[in-house]
Amino acid sequence: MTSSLPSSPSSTPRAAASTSSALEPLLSVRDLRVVIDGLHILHGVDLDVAPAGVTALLGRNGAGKTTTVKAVMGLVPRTGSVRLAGAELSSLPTHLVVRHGIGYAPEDRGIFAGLTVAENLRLAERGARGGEEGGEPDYALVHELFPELKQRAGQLAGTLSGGQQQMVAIGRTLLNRNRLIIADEPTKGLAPKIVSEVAEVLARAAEAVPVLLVEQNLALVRRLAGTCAVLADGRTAHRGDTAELLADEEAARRLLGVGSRHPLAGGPRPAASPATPVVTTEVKP
Amino acid sequence: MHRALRWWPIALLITLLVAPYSALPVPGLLDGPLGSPGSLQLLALCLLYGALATGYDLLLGRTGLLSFGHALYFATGLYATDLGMLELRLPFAVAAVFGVSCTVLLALLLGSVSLRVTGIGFSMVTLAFAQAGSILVQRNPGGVTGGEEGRSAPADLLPSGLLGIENTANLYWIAVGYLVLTVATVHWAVNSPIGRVWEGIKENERRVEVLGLRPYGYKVVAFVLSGALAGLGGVVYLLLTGGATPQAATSDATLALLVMVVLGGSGTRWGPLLGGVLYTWAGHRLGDLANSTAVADLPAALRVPLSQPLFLLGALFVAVVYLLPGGLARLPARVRVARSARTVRASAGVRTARPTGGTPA
Amino acid sequence: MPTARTASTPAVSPALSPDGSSVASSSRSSSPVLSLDGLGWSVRGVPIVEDVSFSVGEGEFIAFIGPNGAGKTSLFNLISGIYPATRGRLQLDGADVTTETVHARARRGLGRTFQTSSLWPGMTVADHVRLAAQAAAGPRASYRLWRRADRYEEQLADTLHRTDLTHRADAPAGALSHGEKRKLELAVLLVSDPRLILLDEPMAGVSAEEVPALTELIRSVHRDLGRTVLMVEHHMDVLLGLADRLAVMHHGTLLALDTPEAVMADPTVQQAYLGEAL
Amino acid sequence: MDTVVLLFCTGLGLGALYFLVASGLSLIFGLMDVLNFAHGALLSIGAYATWWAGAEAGLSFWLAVPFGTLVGTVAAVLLELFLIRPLYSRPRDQILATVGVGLAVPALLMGIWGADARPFPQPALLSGTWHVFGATVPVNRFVLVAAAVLLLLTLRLFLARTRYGLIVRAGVEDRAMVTALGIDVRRAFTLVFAIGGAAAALGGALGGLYFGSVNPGQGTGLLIFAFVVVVMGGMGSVTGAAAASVGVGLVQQFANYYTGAGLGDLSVVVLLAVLLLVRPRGLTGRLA
Repeated sequence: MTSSLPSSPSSTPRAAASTSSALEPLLSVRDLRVVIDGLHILHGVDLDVAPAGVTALLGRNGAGKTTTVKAVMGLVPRTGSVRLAGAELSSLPTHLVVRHGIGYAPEDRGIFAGLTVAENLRLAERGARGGEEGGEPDYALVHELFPELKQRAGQLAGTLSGGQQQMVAIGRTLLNRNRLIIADEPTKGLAPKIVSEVAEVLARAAEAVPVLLVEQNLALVRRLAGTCAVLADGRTAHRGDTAELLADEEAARRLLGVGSRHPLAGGPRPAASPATPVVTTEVKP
Repeated sequence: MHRALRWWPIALLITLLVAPYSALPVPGLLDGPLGSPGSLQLLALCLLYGALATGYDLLLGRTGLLSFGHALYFATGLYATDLGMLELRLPFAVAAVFGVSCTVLLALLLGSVSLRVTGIGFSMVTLAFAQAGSILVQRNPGGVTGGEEGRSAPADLLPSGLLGIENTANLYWIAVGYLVLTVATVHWAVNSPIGRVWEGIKENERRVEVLGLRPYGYKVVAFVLSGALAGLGGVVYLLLTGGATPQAATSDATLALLVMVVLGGSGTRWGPLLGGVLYTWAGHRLGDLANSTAVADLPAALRVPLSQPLFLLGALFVAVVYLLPGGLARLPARVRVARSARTVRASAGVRTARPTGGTPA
Repeated sequence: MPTARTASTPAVSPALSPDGSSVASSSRSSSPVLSLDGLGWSVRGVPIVEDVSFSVGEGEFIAFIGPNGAGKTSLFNLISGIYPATRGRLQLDGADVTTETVHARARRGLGRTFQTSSLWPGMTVADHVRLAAQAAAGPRASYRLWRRADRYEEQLADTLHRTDLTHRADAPAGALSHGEKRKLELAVLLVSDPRLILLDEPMAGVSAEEVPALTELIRSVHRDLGRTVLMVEHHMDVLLGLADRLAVMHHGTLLALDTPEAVMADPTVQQAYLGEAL
Repeated sequence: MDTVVLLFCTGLGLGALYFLVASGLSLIFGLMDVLNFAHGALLSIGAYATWWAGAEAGLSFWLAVPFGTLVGTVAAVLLELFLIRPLYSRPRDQILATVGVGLAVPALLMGIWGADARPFPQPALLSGTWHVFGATVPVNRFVLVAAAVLLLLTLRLFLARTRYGLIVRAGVEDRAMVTALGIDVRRAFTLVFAIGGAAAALGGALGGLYFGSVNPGQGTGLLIFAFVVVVMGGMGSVTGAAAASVGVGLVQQFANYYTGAGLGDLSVVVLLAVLLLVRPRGLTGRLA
């Protein structure tokens, strides 16, 4: 690795997360609620993002993962508390939330199709004037991780492949000196080979900047994420260590809707439980 | 109490019908007593515009179609009836049928064309068609429309019972009749099977298609029905004002209808009627105010805006858009929601203070 | 769901062999209800769905799985006509419908639900069912201006009962919970009574305790009414009790289409679906 | 031949006027989804401010035009800040509010200066005619065309080369994502309103030259053709609006001359209807 990222004291992101979990969480979300057009989407989400490594946000389709991330960003009206390193963000408009140091790669990648790759990146530059909040744009890092973006600088982003567009989306979050990167299903719709490339980049990014990762690909989650939170019906249904959760076949099936080991394997039906017990196992060393 | 409330439309209708027999003075609201010709004329215009707004809302509030060209169909009914009498020497009743038929045909033709595009494109095409109609009327082709002057209705072809100041009550009753017809038609239509399809189209057009219904045809029916009601309104307007003027065809006339509907509450049963009546009444009373000596003596900074009814109405409209989203008709519901929200918040303070595992919704 | 119709079906048993139902359906199938021949859809030259071909027999139940973004919903949109196919052909009951509109295909008996939809958010649950019943009675039944629209009351009561929505009949759809919305989608579908049904993630957002009842409802539509069903679902337990065949979508292509056992044994599927290429 | 040249130049002048109004409308719609019914009012404000400065306050024409443009720009900024911005979460009400302003402003102008048309000051330099291919063409046609070409070039440079131009182009595609990159997109809204207001007010000032007079209804009358131009050009596309402006202006002039008064306006409407039926998304395929 010849990265310009500062090397992390621990060898893997997971280890980083577990050693640092004693520290204050970087992002702390409490009782986050979202009502859109009178419809309650989130009923109270609690979420902590570890100050290092990857924290995963899991849950079935429709559980409210993307809405949670959008609520943190201020892209949907929300109530509750969102604190980033002590600063309360829940009443701020989106652009000020971002200027607190959050890089956001949305679910549909949020690429401007009619702009070139270079313009897409240039748009993400922050603090170019004062130089304070986002620092100098780190094109060296982005181009090192994604050499293709340099070659295709003049190409319209709409003509890129899905994987290349995802590179632009992640590249934008790495351009500024962010405190946190939020990636919403970065592997959605990508070919397996590209998925592993994206995973590699996320792992490297997480060495420098903590990452909140929304993901359906459990293999990816297992590999990257130290801690996780699971949403169900717009609430936090579980918080804890990722490896522990995925090792527990029954819990994974109940919370995520698929067997964690073999998504395709049927296995026995879960006993019809009248109500899903809400598990909140805080990981405390 | 509730039972009594359900009968208020009937009570209102009876009040409206007997109004000409009343000499009740309504100071501030009307100049003369209720039954005087001047008051009846203004009331009739108010009811006419209330009905027109109700018919327009069939498109806007019931089918979700924002047409900027509704005045065209009003003007077609107005001019075609007038010209039917003037140029073709048709008796009034026949001319009225001719006028409404022309409106229906035009609405059918232009509706089928403009409904080929959706969204803002539809609004623009209707606006363009109406503008073409407006220009046509003003350019006075062959001296038929009378250009800026318009054409007066021929007195010799109108029934004698509708002529002269002493017969204002008859005109007023015609306006009441037109209002009842419009409200009843719209009410029946929106509660009929096709009304349900319209509501579906308004809420989610694609989902209607997935059921196997082609939205286009249902929208054309709404467009033509709404246009026909406007054309009939044009006939009533011709009787009330005794002539056709090009102002009826301008885009401002459509925008006025839009303002009325939004003012009262789009998509509600009584909102557009309320908005139409209020707008028309306010327009006339503000006009009177503008010409009054009280205003003429004011300093220019106050006199100039007060002398322009349209300025005041525009400003009022902006205020309503700001402060009363949903219009006047939704005001009681908003008050109710605000009041219950306050009580809920008071009791919910206990609930939210105690974090529970929560029950799934 | 304690309704007359579902009560008559055999109790759900995890032991129910998917293989058995597969045999049952293949004996039923004669001419294909739906057949795709090289169907594809590209946006600005970027292929979203590529070269998908398969046929569905009468009364068959095919479940579609695959990672998010694999093109499952896009394929359903192509079949129902919401997206125009940019290549290939599509047949319903032997008739070429590749260029037909959404409503024309629906009139041929194709019905579907949507993954995220509140149908007509301002309309009540009861009016949803009435509108669907009206549409099912043909376009003419809807071109009526003067008749009162409160018909179809028997159908309404029955459908609401079957979908367990009776107590929500007067609620606007926008105020329903996720699970109730899914049930309402199914209610609208039941009333339309299509021959071919596309279900797009009917269990998404449904709470765990509601899943068995919804599964049972879908099963009764398929079994008792003999409807042909295509379903996208991530919920493996649901699929394996219902599906005759599993279709695996990946990267816009149809990776495999076979009995659940065969599909699960397929190494390419394993690799693609599990993302084990990491 | 000389008639054709005259009609061509006059049509271009009219098209230029349409473009001055439509460019702002198109940008505002593209970025903010606001169909600005008050845009005609901005034109009228510009026209009256120019007329007032020239005829009443005694400024020279060359100072009156910048003054009128400035007043229109300020009006547009105030409109955005105090009417549009508070209704940010209610897009339909934004349009309705502009309808209200579009009704109120001409009425106010009428209240202050009367309903009759006021003769517009014509500087000697621009009141003459030029001879082009044997035709005698009023100079103001060329002034309008020059202003429109200048505006088009400026807008294209602004959109292509500046950071705010980049933000506007990105915002037309996806506003929410622009804010998610840490950019206060509302500043771009105000800027676009200012640009649109300036262009419309300049159109009002130069329109006074073209028509020779100002009246309170002028803006609203032009607005409808500007709408037609915006829809034809594909909503949100400045270049599309330019092409459509030229087309509409020329068709109108030629049809008016050769087929009788009034038919030019009708032919524009028919042109729009046909175009939308053949290509429901406008010339550049960008109907929201």
